[in-house]
Amino acid sequence: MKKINSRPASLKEAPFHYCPGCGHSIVHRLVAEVIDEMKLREKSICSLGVGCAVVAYKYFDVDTVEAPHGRAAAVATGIKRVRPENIVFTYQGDGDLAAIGTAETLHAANRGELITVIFINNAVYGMTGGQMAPTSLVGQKTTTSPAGRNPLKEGYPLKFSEVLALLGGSSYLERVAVNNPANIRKAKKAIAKAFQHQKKKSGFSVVEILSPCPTNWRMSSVESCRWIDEVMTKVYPLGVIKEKKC
Amino acid sequence: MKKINSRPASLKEAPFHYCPGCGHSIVHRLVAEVIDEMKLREKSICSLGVGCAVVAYKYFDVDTVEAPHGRAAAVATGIKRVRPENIVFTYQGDGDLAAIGTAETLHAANRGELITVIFINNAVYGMTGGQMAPTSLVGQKTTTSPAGRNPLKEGYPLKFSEVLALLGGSSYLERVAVNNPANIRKAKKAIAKAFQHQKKKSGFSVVEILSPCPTNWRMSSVESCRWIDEVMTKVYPLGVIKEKKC
Amino acid sequence: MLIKTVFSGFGGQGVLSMGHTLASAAMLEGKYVTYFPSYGAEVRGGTANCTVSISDEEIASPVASQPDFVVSMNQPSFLRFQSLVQSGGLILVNSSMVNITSVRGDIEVVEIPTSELAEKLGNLKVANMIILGVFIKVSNITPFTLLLKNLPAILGEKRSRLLKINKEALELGFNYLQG
Amino acid sequence: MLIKTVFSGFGGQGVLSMGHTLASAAMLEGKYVTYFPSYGAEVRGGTANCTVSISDEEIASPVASQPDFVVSMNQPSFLRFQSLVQSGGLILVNSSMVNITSVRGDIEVVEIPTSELAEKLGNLKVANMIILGVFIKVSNITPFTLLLKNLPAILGEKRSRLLKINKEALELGFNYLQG
Amino acid sequence: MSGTSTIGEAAIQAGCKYYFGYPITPQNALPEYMAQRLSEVPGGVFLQAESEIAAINMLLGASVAGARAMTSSSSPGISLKQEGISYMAGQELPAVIVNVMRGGPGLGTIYPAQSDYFQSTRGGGHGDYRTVVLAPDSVQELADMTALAFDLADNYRTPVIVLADGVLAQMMEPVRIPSRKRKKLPAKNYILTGAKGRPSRIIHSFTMDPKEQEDHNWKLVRKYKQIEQREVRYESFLLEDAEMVVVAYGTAARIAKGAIKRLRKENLKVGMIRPITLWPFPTKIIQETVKYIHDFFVFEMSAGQMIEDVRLSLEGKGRIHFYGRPGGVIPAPVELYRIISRHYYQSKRKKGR
Amino acid sequence: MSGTSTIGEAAIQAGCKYYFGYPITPQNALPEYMAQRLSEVPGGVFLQAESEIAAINMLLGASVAGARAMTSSSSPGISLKQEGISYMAGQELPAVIVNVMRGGPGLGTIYPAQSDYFQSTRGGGHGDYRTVVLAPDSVQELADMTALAFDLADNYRTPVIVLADGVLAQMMEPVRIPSRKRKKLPAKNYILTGAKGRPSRIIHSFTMDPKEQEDHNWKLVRKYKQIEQREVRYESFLLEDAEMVVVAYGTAARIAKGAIKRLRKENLKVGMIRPITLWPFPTKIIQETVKYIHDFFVFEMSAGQMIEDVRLSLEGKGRIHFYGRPGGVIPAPVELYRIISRHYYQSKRKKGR
Amino acid sequence: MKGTIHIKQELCKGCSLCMEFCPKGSISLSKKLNLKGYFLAEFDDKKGCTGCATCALMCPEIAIEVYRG
Amino acid sequence: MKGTIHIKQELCKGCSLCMEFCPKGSISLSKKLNLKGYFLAEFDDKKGCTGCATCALMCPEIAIEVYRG
Ligand SMILES: Cc1ncc(C[n+]2csc(CCOP(=O)(O)OP(=O)(O)O)c2C)c(N)n1
Ligand SMILES: Cc1ncc(C[n+]2csc(CCOP(=O)(O)OP(=O)(O)O)c2C)c(N)n1
Ligand code: SF4
Ligand code: SF4
Ligand code: SF4
Ligand code: SF4
Ligand code: SF4
Ligand code: SF4
Ligand SMILES: [Mg+2]
Ligand SMILES: [Mg+2]
Repeated sequence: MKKINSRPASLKEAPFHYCPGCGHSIVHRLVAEVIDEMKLREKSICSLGVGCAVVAYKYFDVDTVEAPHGRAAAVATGIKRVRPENIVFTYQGDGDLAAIGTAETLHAANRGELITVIFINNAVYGMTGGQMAPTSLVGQKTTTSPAGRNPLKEGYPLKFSEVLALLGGSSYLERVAVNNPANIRKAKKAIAKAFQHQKKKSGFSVVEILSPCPTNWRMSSVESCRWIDEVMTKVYPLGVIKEKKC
Repeated sequence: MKKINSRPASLKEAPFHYCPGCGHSIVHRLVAEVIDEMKLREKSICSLGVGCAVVAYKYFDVDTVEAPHGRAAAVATGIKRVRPENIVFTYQGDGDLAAIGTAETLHAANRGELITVIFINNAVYGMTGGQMAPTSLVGQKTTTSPAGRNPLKEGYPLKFSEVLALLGGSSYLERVAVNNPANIRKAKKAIAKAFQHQKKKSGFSVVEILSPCPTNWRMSSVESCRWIDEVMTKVYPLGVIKEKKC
Repeated sequence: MLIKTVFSGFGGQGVLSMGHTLASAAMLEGKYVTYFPSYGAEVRGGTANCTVSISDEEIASPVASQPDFVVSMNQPSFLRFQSLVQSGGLILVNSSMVNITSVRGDIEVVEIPTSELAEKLGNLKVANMIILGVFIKVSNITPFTLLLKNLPAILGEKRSRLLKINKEALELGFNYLQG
Repeated sequence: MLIKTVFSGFGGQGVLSMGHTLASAAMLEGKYVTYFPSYGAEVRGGTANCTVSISDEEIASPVASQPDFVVSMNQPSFLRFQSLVQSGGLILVNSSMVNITSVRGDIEVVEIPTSELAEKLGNLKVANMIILGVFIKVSNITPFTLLLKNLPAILGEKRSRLLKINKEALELGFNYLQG
Repeated sequence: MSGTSTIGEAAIQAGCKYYFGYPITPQNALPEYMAQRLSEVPGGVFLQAESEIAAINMLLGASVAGARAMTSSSSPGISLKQEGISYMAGQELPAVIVNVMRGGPGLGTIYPAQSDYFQSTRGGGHGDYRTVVLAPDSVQELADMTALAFDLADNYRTPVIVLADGVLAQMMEPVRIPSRKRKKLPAKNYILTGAKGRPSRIIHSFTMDPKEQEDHNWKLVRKYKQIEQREVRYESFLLEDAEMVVVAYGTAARIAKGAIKRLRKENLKVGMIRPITLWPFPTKIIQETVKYIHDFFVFEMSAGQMIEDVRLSLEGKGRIHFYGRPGGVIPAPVELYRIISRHYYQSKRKKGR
Repeated sequence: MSGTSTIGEAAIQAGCKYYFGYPITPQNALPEYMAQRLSEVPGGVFLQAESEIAAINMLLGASVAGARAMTSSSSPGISLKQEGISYMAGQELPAVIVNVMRGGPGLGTIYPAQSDYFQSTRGGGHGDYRTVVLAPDSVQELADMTALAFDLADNYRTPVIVLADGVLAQMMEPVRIPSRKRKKLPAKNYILTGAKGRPSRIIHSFTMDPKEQEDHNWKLVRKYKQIEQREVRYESFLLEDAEMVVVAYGTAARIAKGAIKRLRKENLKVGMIRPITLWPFPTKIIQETVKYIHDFFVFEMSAGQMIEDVRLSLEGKGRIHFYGRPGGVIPAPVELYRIISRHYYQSKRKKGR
Repeated sequence: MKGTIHIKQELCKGCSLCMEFCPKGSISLSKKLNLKGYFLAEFDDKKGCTGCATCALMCPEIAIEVYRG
Repeated sequence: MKGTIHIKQELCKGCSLCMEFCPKGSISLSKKLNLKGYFLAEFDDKKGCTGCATCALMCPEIAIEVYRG
């Protein structure tokens, strides 16, 4: 019998440190597969946000810099402006990108920086232990919203991709999820498309990925996947949010 | 004959330091008139942004604090959370609020902070001498876009009110202008409505005001008013952008 | 006398609550006590541990570079801490999950088949309390009765329905080595 | 010899370019020169001024607390600087816009009806160059020919069509007091 | 109680009803505590800000409105607050800022360190200003210093920094939370409440006239001098017969104390000065001590920052030994004991010669 | 050429093709110059960032990509850059940061001041790090120091701060822009270019293991020691026969020089030490000078910050006189002349006694 | 309706907005400079001012007092 | 189509996603712990594995090798 799958070449050998069932691990593989398939390994530069994936440089076998929390898009801007021939992407969590990094992300999008943002939306601050994120759902209990997110005090879940889609410089935005096989396949396609938009110099591209965080959701991995379907996608509908011709 | 107009009580006697034909002066008067008419002088607290109006505390006869550049919404949040019974408003330029203050403004809106933002959009950094603002128009020449704003490098004019309108916490957003008598009357009504939304605890309210900056537009006052009609409103259409029932 | 104990294992094995339970009891006794958890929240997937220091005088450092006692719930933590424990010290190991190898001659090792015992009680989650019971017995570090008395306070109202099983587990452990 | 001159007036009266024109000529002459504009860009509506220091040796401060010469294009600046100018110093005033009052006895005041002169040339904007011409004559601070020679460089290509009128203005001023 | 909960509870007991912060290890348990507890306090507000910058400015706003309020963070987050702190110092606004230091520079480690000493004591922000810096060394002192911080902040209208680290924040120790015994504090006649029955008030930061700014700065300097005269706090330990003095603060001082106890057992005469206020620094006691003790041993969990204040205090007198562990390593008392004893014997030998 | 244009042109001549900044008075003419000039340089990029934080991080990105790049700002904006600077120091990334200081704290004034000395030299950010700080005193030196800043940054892989103020930035003086005479600099074998034909590279900031972080920090310390040994720069002026030494930098030093010339005319024997590198501070020359001159007169356009480094250098020797003008006031040479001569005579009298 | 206006000279900055929008053309720019250096707006009461106050509405400086009756 | 899989024990974290989505129910959670303390996924080749690789697609840890043929 023939082995029909293998670890992507753009991933180093190190086992992931993420919790069991964590979406980061799945997304890492997808990003690496796309880089492999598009032959971008030797061209890619990753600007890494701070979050559970802060040491993703242990996994991605591409040139990588760790940006200060929230500033990955600004760092990527600096890189891309110096090296327009490279493929530059950020890898950021929802807290990183939609809270502290709001301005950097929004303005990079508005300027149409030719970078790709891999946006892990797990509705929570994973790394710091499960605090409320701007993306947390109404009623979601977190360590800093122990009674559940109250929209009147803490606001509504921020649909940041929809915000970015409004901007002139953004070219491609799609929301995907990694909670079942079909969605995982779509997620991979979306990542490929985003890189394509960058290659074609069409504008800023974002793949928002609804990603399970069983640990901080206090659910099993399987429950987490179901929660994405049943609850999260109701607030964050999957699909293409914006796509310029390119 | 009877005198039919007078200086609003909520303005101190000091003559404005603004350039001839500057929209800030007009807006100051409108805000003060609304405060007078709604009897809010003894309840209002102003959180002042940094821009040409940085010394607006010399004019407004209400309690005023000078916030760090861009952070007026965060400062206002702190005030309002401590004193929910007061009327808290910010007075900010487009650079203050839509560039350095992007995150603070957007998240205050998303949280539905019960504050009112008076947003002076003059498509330029006035105070620092006419640099490009996020709101500058395509092709607009500024001291930092000497060849005119190039959307491919510097992005498209940021329609920040439209961005804020997307957020769950914003209650009332209207774009007005102070370039002719009819528009000035509408502007005043919009300011009153915004305060009304705050009083009714309906959510975050914004009045975006297209405001002439003859100095940095390198136009006469009259030309500036015309430019707002003929060019600026084409990019920033006037009218209510969002209005929750309240 | 200053005694430092490290409780260690995987996250999820309840090592922090073992330490917390002990520390609280010792505080009741009026001792100087510090409790210091490892905090790896920014780094996923590590092993968890905590250090309880109990003394008759002020405690300098809440950290133990050379603990007197170690309670080790899994293999990696056993490997790590068996080399740190003081000469003459003691390691309590969860033999259900630890293959004891390369042990130093100058320390004592006590093996407890914690998981099996916990299964007897019908609740794998109280393995930590069982081994804590054993530890109290072996170390004689704080009065067992005090620890039991303090249990309701530790569990709080929310988890008061777990009081019985935890008590049982502690007692099972405390009496284990007698049998 | 260190000579400090302040040019002052409203923003828009061209006081900064007066100073700049003088400073550039003096640099050509090989002198130590500093030019220091007031920068009130963050504060609207003030008066503008700049200081030109010309010396045979290194210049300590580009700022003048007690200028030797003042060229004053409007009333507020006249009031401000007439009290600062050094004893024995000189003030050139734009008498079209300044009501000379409360003048000290120990300084010289020269009045130039700049606006009227500029009207003669048909361009109110060159009032500054007229008074600069007078100033060069009166102060003898730098060779007039050098200043004229340098004018094209100062104006640059963009404003080269203004060369003629500026030259005329300078000359009108330079020769004014002779008449 | 854990260090973080202790800070939180002490703040609440001191009348703090408003917390603004942004998560960062190793102090997350503090905002988490406040999220829970402030929901139980009438009128209490816990607000997770979108960033440290937003948090410090919300704090500024709350202070302007007259409230006792606090924020907390750890090193990188504190860097982001520097502009806001400079504003509050300039605007003379009281505020309490807790820094649970971790190893740096950059993202660094999450482990305890003391390398933000310069930033805290010299003003990491711009302009001529100082902040009071309190450095507790136990959970009990976390409680006491937090309470004190609010009083000092209000009394002098100035931001106060409580400087802790990952050890103090995470550890549990028995503690008694001080109940609110308000010192008589000046009335807050500057705060913004709406100009009812009085002229409108201004809390400004910009000044048009440099002379006015200068006067303001000298006024600040006079205030700082007053604080330097009145508010110095330190602990001295076994100084009487000492032949060597350890200078250390916070967690490092705890560890040093353990080392000194061991040293004493072997009759090595070592004492300690533990600055509790890092600014104002306890210069005088050091100057007095050097009159009869020659050797100073500075121990910091950094590459050496407080040592500068010790040198400034000593003015060339005495001899300084230094031991630093930067980056998050927590040395054991026994390690320090060995190092100190080595230096101790070296000094003896030198003196012997 | 104006100070700001000079910095810009010198940067471009030094091979800087990337500028990232955010407007703030009194340095706006610099970004404005770069906006124009970099559009003429092939591949040049001028980018007005949305904030100072974005700007410093774009700079970080450009540095990571191997480019010579710069940012500039003024005091409040520099405070906001502290986290980024700490990152770059930790990640050992070269960068040039220009601070045109204005009066503070807070928004303060737009007028020239020197009150960011502590922030620049002690690391306003968190963690154990230093930045090289260059303090020019003329437009010519603005050019020279800007060029030098790029070389030092690349040579030591460290952020370098050029510390100017509103006087230097706004004034015009004759200047010769140094053309690019590249010192032999180490190859940039760490930069990110895409992992083509080599293993992938990592520029990280986070370390899991405190021991690893500690090693890194000590490595930084060794680098800083090397810089301290090699890169001290200062100007000494009329020291030979002096009886009093003024210590001042930047604009303050210019003014002091004017004052000293006057004093000399009246036979008051005053000289000057002008630190050009504020960090590393020229400690040695001060230590040598105090061997034969007793009186040191420190003059700063602040309430007194560099004076600490002078005190650290003097180690209790000599006597320090201080004159400070914080908040944006530019004193005249004659004012300083009067103050210095008063102190001079007082000292003489004391010595006489 | 008949009206008149009074322009406060020390406040006027000569921006011309009042004259631009006055329906009666009652205001024009004079050649007179005020102390701040601005050419002043000048009212001509022979142009049939109605006291509509449009000028005051437009005036940034609150320099115009309108009388009606 | 017939298939089989190999689960790398040292990588598996027992998250159960493979078994949840395996159309054939070929994988289940064993009682065996690995060194990291996780219960391991266990393959049962009698359940008719088709080599569809769904399990590998889901596995976060890249712990599953799929063979087909
Ligand atoms: C300036 C700064 N503030 C705060 C932190 C602490 N911090 C680290 S990761 C993180 C948020 C992580 O959440 P997210 O971006 O959603 O990533 P996730 O862990 O959920 O994948 C925070 C607040 C930091 N490192 N730096
Ligand atoms: C942290 C900080 N960065 C920059 C500045 C300088 N600054 C003052 S006002 C301003 C922008 C003004 O533009 P805008 O907000 O549009 O107001 P306007 O003057 O146009 O009314 C800037 C950049 C500052 N004061 N603080
Ligand atoms: S905390 Fe959540 S996001 Fe972080 S590794 Fe664990 S599961 Fe993944
Ligand atoms: S610069 Fe523009 S915005 Fe500022 S006062 Fe002048 S006209 Fe108004
Ligand atoms: S009141 Fe009306 S008619 Fe009269 S001057 Fe003013 S705008 Fe003209
Ligand atoms: S609108 Fe006002 S300021 Fe403008 S010209 Fe008329 S009166 Fe003067
Ligand atoms: S390959 Fe398909 S059938 Fe086989 S075990 Fe995996 S999911 Fe099940
Ligand atoms: S999906 Fe992978 S990690 Fe999860 S149980 Fe299956 S084999 Fe193990
Ligand atoms: Mg997240
Ligand atoms: Mg603006």
